[in-house]
Amino acid sequence: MRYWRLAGFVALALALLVLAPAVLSDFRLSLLGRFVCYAIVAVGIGLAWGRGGMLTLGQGVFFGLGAYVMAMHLKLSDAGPTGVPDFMRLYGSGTVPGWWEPFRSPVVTILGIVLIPALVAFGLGLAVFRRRVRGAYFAILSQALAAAFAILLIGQQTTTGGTNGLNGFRSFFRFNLFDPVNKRMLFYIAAGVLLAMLVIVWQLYRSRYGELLVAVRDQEERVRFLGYDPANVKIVAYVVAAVMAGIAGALFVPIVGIISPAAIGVVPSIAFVIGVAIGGRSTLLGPALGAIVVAWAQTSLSESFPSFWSYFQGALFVLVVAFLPNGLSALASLRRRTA
Amino acid sequence: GSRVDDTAGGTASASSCVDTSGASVKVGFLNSLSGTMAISEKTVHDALQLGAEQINAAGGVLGKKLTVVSEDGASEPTVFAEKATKLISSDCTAAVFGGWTSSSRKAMLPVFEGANALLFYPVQYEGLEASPNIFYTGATTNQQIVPALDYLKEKGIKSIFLVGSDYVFPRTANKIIQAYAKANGIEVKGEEYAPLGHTDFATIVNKVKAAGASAVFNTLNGDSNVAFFKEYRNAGLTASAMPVVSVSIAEEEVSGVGVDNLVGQLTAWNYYQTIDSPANKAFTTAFKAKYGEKRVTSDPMEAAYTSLFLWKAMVEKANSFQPNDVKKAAGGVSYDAPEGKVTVDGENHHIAKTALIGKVGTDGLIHTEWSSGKPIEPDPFLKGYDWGKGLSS
Amino acid sequence: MEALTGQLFAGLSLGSVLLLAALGLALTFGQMGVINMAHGEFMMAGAYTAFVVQNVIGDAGVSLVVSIPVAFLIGGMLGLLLEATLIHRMYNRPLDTLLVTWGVSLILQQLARDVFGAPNVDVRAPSWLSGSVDLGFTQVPAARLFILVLSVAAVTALALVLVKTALGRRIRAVVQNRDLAETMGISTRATDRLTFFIGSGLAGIAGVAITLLGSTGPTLGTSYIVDAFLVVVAGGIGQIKGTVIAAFGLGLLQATFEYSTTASIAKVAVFAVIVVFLQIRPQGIFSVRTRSLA
Amino acid sequence: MNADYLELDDVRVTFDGFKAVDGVTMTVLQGDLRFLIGPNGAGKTTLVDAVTGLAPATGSIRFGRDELVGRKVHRIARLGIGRTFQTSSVFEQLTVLQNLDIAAGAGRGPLTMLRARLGVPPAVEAALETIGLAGQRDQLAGVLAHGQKRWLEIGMLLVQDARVLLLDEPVAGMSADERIRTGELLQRVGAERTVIVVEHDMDFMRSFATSVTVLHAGKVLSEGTVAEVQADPRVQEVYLGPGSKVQA
Amino acid sequence: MLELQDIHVGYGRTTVVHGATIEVPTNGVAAVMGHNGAGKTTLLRAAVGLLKPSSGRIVFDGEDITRLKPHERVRRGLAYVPQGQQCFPQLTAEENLRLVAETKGGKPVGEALELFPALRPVLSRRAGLLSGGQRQQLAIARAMLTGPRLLILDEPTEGIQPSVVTEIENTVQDLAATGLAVLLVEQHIGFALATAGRYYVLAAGHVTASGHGGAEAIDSVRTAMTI
Ligand SMILES: Nc1ncnc2c1ncn2[C@@H]1O[C@H](COP(=O)(O)OP(=O)(O)OP(=O)(O)O)[C@@H](O)[C@H]1O
Ligand SMILES: Nc1ncnc2c1ncn2[C@@H]1O[C@H](COP(=O)(O)OP(=O)(O)OP(=O)(O)O)[C@@H](O)[C@H]1O
Ligand SMILES: NC(N)=O
Ligand SMILES: [Mg+2]
Ligand SMILES: [Mg+2]
Repeated sequence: MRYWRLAGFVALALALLVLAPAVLSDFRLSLLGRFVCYAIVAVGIGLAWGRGGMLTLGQGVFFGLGAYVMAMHLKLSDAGPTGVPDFMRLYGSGTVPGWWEPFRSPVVTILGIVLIPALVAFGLGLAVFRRRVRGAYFAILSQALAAAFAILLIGQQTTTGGTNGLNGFRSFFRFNLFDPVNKRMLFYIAAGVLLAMLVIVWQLYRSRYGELLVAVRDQEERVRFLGYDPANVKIVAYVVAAVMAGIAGALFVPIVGIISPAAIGVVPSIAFVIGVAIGGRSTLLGPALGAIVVAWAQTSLSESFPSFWSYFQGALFVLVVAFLPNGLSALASLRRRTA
Repeated sequence: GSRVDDTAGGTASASSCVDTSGASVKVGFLNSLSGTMAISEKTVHDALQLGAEQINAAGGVLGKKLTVVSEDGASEPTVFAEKATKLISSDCTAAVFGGWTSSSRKAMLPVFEGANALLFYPVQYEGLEASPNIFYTGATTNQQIVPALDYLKEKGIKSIFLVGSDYVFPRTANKIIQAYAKANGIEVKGEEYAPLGHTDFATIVNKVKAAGASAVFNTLNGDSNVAFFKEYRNAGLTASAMPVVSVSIAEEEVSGVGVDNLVGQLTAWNYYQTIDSPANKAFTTAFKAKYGEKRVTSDPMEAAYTSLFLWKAMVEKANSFQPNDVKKAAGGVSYDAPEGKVTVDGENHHIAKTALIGKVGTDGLIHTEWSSGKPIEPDPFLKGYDWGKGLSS
Repeated sequence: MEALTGQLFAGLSLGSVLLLAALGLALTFGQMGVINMAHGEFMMAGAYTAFVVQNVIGDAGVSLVVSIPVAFLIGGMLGLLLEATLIHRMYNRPLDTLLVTWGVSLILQQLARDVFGAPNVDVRAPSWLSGSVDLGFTQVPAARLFILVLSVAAVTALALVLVKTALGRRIRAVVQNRDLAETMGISTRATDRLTFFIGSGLAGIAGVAITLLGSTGPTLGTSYIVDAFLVVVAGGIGQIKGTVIAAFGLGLLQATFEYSTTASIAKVAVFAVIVVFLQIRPQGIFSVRTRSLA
Repeated sequence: MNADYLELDDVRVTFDGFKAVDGVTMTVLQGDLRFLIGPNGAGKTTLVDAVTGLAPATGSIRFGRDELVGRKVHRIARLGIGRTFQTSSVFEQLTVLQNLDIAAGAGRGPLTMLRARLGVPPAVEAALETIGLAGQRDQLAGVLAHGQKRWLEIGMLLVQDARVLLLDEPVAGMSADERIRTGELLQRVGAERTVIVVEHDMDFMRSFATSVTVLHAGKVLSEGTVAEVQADPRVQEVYLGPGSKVQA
Repeated sequence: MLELQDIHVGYGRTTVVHGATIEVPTNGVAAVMGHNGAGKTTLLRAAVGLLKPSSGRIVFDGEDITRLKPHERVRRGLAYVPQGQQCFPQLTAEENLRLVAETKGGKPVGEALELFPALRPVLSRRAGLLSGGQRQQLAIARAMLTGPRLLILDEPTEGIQPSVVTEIENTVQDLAATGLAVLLVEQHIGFALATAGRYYVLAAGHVTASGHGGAEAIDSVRTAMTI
């Protein structure tokens, strides 16, 4: 079992770091880069949902926080040391609001990408898990959170770009974003981060914490009588998942070149979950692979059959969740068992 | 890789990969065929298909048939950016036609500028933009909103209420309207925004009713219009007592909102299906022949259709498909469009268009009430208006 | 004053729309534990039913009255189909029903697009519902008054069924312990289907009502589903009483916030209020205590 | 004072006006195997709930120097109060070993938690032997037989290092020899702990109880040795029933 | 009255009962005994239809009911009291009873209260809040309201106070005396054998011993169970 996992991990690493760059065009590679960002989110959801039983339908929020922090920094650094981002001059007062200023600094930005989603998730987790809001309640609440966050961003046209979001970045930490070499570099970074996240989650699964998380998932109240506070156990997984989403969002911005509320609301947040469900929620590699495969299928199928995609996506989702609750990776383990 | 400091501006001018060696040349159509915007953008896509067919039937562009590569923008800016990249760098199309929402255009803009490719954008928008790589064939504000305000002022309207969806076009439009109103002695009694897709307008209509303006300027988009107009009517407000001028309701939308709810209300556009001209007759006849009698034509459809012919004329003038050559040749190119004669402005890449105020009839079509009479030169930054000075800092 | 009473009514009216939208969920989610994301699409089906009936009958007044029972049947049949094909194998994993039914909702939306076309269709309001009714102290739109009455009628009927009838007891029993119910001579399959039928049928009715206020198009359901679930969550699972209070509470809250700020801010504020509220009452307005650990 | 003891003083639990526990005062010493008996609905489980923080109580419940009333469930557990439930509850998706390891770990630091379990902690090893599940250590707890689950729960209390063991009907549904084995197990582990057993099995009580408290309608009805309690006519009336005299 | 013929049944891929054959005579009482986890409950669940046997036949009153759903079996006169004091926790005790009284063939609630007067004071309380013993009495009362000809009891005295155990034992014996057939799973060997005309010992999913009931069988059952 463990060897299968290792083999799968090595195969994934080789595919991402060696095979993909060798055979894919710059355009396809950057597409794959975007999918890898989704995969990073998916790894976090796998932890929170697959292991921890928290069906989070609001990962778009954390993805968005990471992405907007990064985008703000890129906008500011494109504008120059004291410059004002273009859209603020067009639609706003022409001055940079105070809460943007810290993100001129690359250090603050990188800290922000990790800490802001972590703090928001921590605060929310405290509010929600301490009060024993769980199951469907939690799922619906997290979904409403995504809706509220998107509406909030849309309403702040002059400081967040509203529905347009933020885009038109020229450089990434002073690397020219129009240079194909730099774009490849971004892909390697994203792939490297995904692999690193997988290692982290792998360790969590193997650890005592991983066992405890499963215990909390299945019998939260019972765990209390052993002297643990299940809220803390859940918060840890939730925060880790949020940080992963935040980092993914931050990588998404230079790779795709735009972040807008449309990429973080209710629908994208559910879409994040699809890949996880299809890949296999409680496995290590399933969520990541599922996310990549679903995004890839969406892009290539919708190229040829735009309306067919809706049926296909819907049907895939229905069939896998209803009939293969452990996702497609259950098929793989089934074959191993019979082999 | 290169640092920003290595290249002067930060934009690489990738050379176009357009292949003109064969008997055909590729063009890209990029519209939302799925998602919330599909309702509108599908019609634009249909109009573009018709145009491409007609051009091919007439021998193509520079003797080359057009091969259309269609992509779905899926109503998501990110997807627009991604598909634009694909059409430019993978498919090597000579030009891309499409986009509807301003957010989709804003998302594509850096892509086209970065690759030095061409986008033809067919929808009225909020102005304050002029990319060298985009041709704007819908109205800018001084060709739609400003004439609508002129019309209201001419009718003696002294106060207005602004209702819009919460996104860039309505917010910018309203900023312009506020500036105009201030300069022209019109009182703005209120300004309300509803999130896109908002479905309950009881409160907003309450506010409108309580404010008692003499007209409403409506920049709502999509489904919200249905809810707004139903509520408006339920609340006992009428077109004769307090007319609503809409800038996002075209022929396509009328039946969805309900003719009953719209009869007598005003719209501002540059084209209506009811325009009586040979060019429009040819266009509507061909369109209905291809897609069915029941289908209607609308301003964005016409602007998209026209954009294809404008591009053809530019290419033929330049005698080249290369974007740089096309851009150079663009200035002054004109076309006898269904809406009337349009001419490309070589500086800002917008086109001169005639402004029309229309009234919704019981037949569900929109009939011209008022016309600017001649094409209005595009002024995306409203430099020609005193009150417009502060708008683009 | 006029504005104030107007707003009060706007809040009640929004509450009644939310209540209609959430009532079916209070049954399928609140009682059965199924998180049916396709509930919104059942509402959409109800709305299209009103459209089709109107095309057949013509007279808007008659067609509205006819549409209500027909939409109940259509919504109910869709629910029945969903229950019989998918949901019934998933009662032991309620969270997964959320995902499955979300897939179903995608399919239904696309189906609507392919059958009725992507643009909205027009459902005309009957003449007796256009214009306002004078309540003495304020003028209220007749259509909204109609919906208010409809939702109160629906909730009363449902509450009576659940509390007073054998069917209601049976529905509640099956939800609580299906094996036990089955061995007490109750056909759980039949009860499940009936419950789901009623819950989904209520969505159909909600759909008809909504045609009086807004657009009838493929995405109709998506604009209500999140709010409807919030109502059930805030109201407390398994409690019709809670659902009613939550619906009107949120309606009034939304109307108040919207009047004093903007619609966008109001939506965010309402969400914030719910999160704060769940700090005080984590299981909704009316929570039911049991001694089990689960 | 080095021996532990659990001291309840005027403990009350009220649900919507219904007094489930109505002023219970009792003291249980270390090494005592205290049986708590009483009619169905007398408030035995509720009393256990009150001690472990699950039911809101008034009055005072002291363990050593610590007051338990008002504390959260997990805090009380960390003070060394452990319990089992009337219906068994183990982590079915985890193995026997993992169940025990989790029970042993409430005090672990973050670093230990984030590392994989390398060996089997000695306490867990010992508990596996004590409860006789060493052979099933890698089986999922979900597939254990009923009695084995109950033993696993006791094992979890042992590794949790609970100083006070509150067992709610630990032998319900066990066969006769399993009951005897369980009783012996309790005697073994009870020597240096404070144990309260809620049971209805009188044979079991007679064999293993050192003292008995009888609860009735939320109040202490009688307290003493097995013989004393059995001889109490009030206990016979409300609990043991007619015919019990013959046995006693 | 009820014949379980060579039943194999289990959960998912694991078989728990490997070919058990058991017969409850008309108007008679049969008891099944065995260690924890022997498969007693599993066998009963198969008998009432909550589990599908992978092979074997179930015959009730001469009719093959192997494929019937539980509620259909109940309507034919089979009643079941599951292990573990199960109830509908959110319904009141009274509603728990009325629920059954209202089904086809159900008896009036009053009959149950005659059998278990202790339930009277808690009728309006939600069943989930009752004590374990109260719930168990409720469960037997509820099953009796279905108007059974065969009563299947899974450890009915588990968790019940001694005086009530005696009552339940008496009740079961009384019921059996009136001609109600009973299939009883019990750990109280004494009670089981005193009541039952036939006994079966189940070990690891196999019937390892069986015979006629009565006090004289105690020793052979004890031996069979210690093996
Ligand atoms: N949350 C609650 N709300 C209302 N009443 C309750 C609640 N919990 C318990 N009760 C009532 O308190 C009484 C005592 O219940 P408890 O479970 O403590 O009894 P018990 O002595 O453990 O009985 P048994 O031996 O049958 O398990 C019962 O009448 C029960 O119905
Ligand atoms: N839902 C289930 N899934 C998998 N295995 C189960 C399930 N229920 C019971 N088992 C297993 O089947 C076996 C037999 O269990 P069963 O409940 O039939 O025993 P029993 O004889 O009734 O025991 P007890 O006297 O403890 O009630 C046990 O090993 C048990 O772990
Ligand atoms: N350009 C617009 N209408 O968004
Ligand atoms: Mg108890
Ligand atoms: Mg059993």
